[in-house]
Amino acid sequence: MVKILYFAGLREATGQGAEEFALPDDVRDVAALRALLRKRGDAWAEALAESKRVRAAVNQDMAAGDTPVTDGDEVAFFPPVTGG
Amino acid sequence: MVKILYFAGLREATGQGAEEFALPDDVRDVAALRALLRKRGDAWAEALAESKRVRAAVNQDMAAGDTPVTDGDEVAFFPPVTGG
Amino acid sequence: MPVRIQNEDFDIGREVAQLRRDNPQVGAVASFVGVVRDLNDGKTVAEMTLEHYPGMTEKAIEEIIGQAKGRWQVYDALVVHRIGRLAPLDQIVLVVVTSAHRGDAFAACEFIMDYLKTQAPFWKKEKTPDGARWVEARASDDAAAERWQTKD
Amino acid sequence: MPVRIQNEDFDIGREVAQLRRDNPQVGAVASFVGVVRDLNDGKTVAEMTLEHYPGMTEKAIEEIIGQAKGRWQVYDALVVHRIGRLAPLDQIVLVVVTSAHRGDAFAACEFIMDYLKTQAPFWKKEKTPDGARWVEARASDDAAAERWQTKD
Repeated sequence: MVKILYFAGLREATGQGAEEFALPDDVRDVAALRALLRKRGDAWAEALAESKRVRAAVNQDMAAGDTPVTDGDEVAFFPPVTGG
Repeated sequence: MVKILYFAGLREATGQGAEEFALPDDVRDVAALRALLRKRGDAWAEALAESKRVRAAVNQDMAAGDTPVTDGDEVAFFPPVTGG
Repeated sequence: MPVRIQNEDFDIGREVAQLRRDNPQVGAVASFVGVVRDLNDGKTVAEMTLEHYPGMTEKAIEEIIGQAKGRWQVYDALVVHRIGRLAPLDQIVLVVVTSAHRGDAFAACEFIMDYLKTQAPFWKKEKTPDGARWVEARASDDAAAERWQTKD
Repeated sequence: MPVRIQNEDFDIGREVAQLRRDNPQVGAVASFVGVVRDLNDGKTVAEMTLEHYPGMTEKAIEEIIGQAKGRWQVYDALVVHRIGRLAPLDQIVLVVVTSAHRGDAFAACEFIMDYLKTQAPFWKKEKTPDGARWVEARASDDAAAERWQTKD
């Protein structure tokens, strides 16, 4: 299981803030997880589309598409940040 | 007449803070005035020596050696500034 | 704590005094306060809400402060960032850096702000006459953060 | 008044609030506070006295602020500089700049400090265990001011 968090516009678009997710064996990085989540339906496909600027973090560190994801990780998806 | 002011180390070295000074006809700029003041004695010669970093202002604007000085002006001599 | 995320407002005077307290080696204190403007991207802003990623936010900012301390001679640095609902004229963020000399204090303070803008997980939602909208990230903020990578 | 020369201490919180008051276009406030250190050029400093050139000081700083406003998008700028006797940990100088954006606020604030250091007629005399001495101007301060001339 991994914990997945969604923030800001992504949270609103997917209607989901946090979930526990059973990681399939063949999903080993952020890009693969994002691709899998897109298959959940139109809202997910659009919110996580490759053309969209989506940022990710693994265990609270900024992550890239090839950042590994393994059981027990905390993964987050969110738009580019706009604080300050 | 011009008004001459001295600040900080220059005030202490010359023992003078401010004076009214009759400007000779041939003294027309800051460098000439500084050279004339050096002739007042050893303390003046040393404090205003060419080798010393002395700054000047004419009418409260930073001045160079060739900045004109005329009757009625306020001229100031002082060391490089160290505020802030 | 060098990083605080809070709903409450902050007092720059108290924070500056606290950060440099009892350190007579501090000669320079650079500070930055970010404020809510009533106009953004051409639209009137009545109110905004700031969301963050608890845990990661603090960690990301602490890392940014650590980088600043590695690059410049800095005694202490503080970041206070507000979350929740804010109105125009409200303070959003405070960065304070203490140093022996002003060059280090200015550079580290600006560096922390530039990195915070692109690396710290905060998101702003604005209420405008046309409805609520999430603020878009700016290319100019990416550029501001990137310029520190070529310096030195 | 954008320039104040005074014996009394100042309160950065009050000055920042005052400068940005009622201007909801201000998004960024950059500030600098200079502080007396207990050590300078390797000597312990027990106390210092700040002398200035009344009239010219205000004029010089107003000109520096005017230059900053010509170079960057700045709403307001304030300089408060203390004179007279000061001890370690005492505040010496405050510069505050308000702007729509942080890049302008930081640049203008640092520019004002760098120019003040070389252009505003103040002189410091320090009391050390070896006696009193006038502080020497630093080449690094000239260099800091000069770098603004090649930029832009």
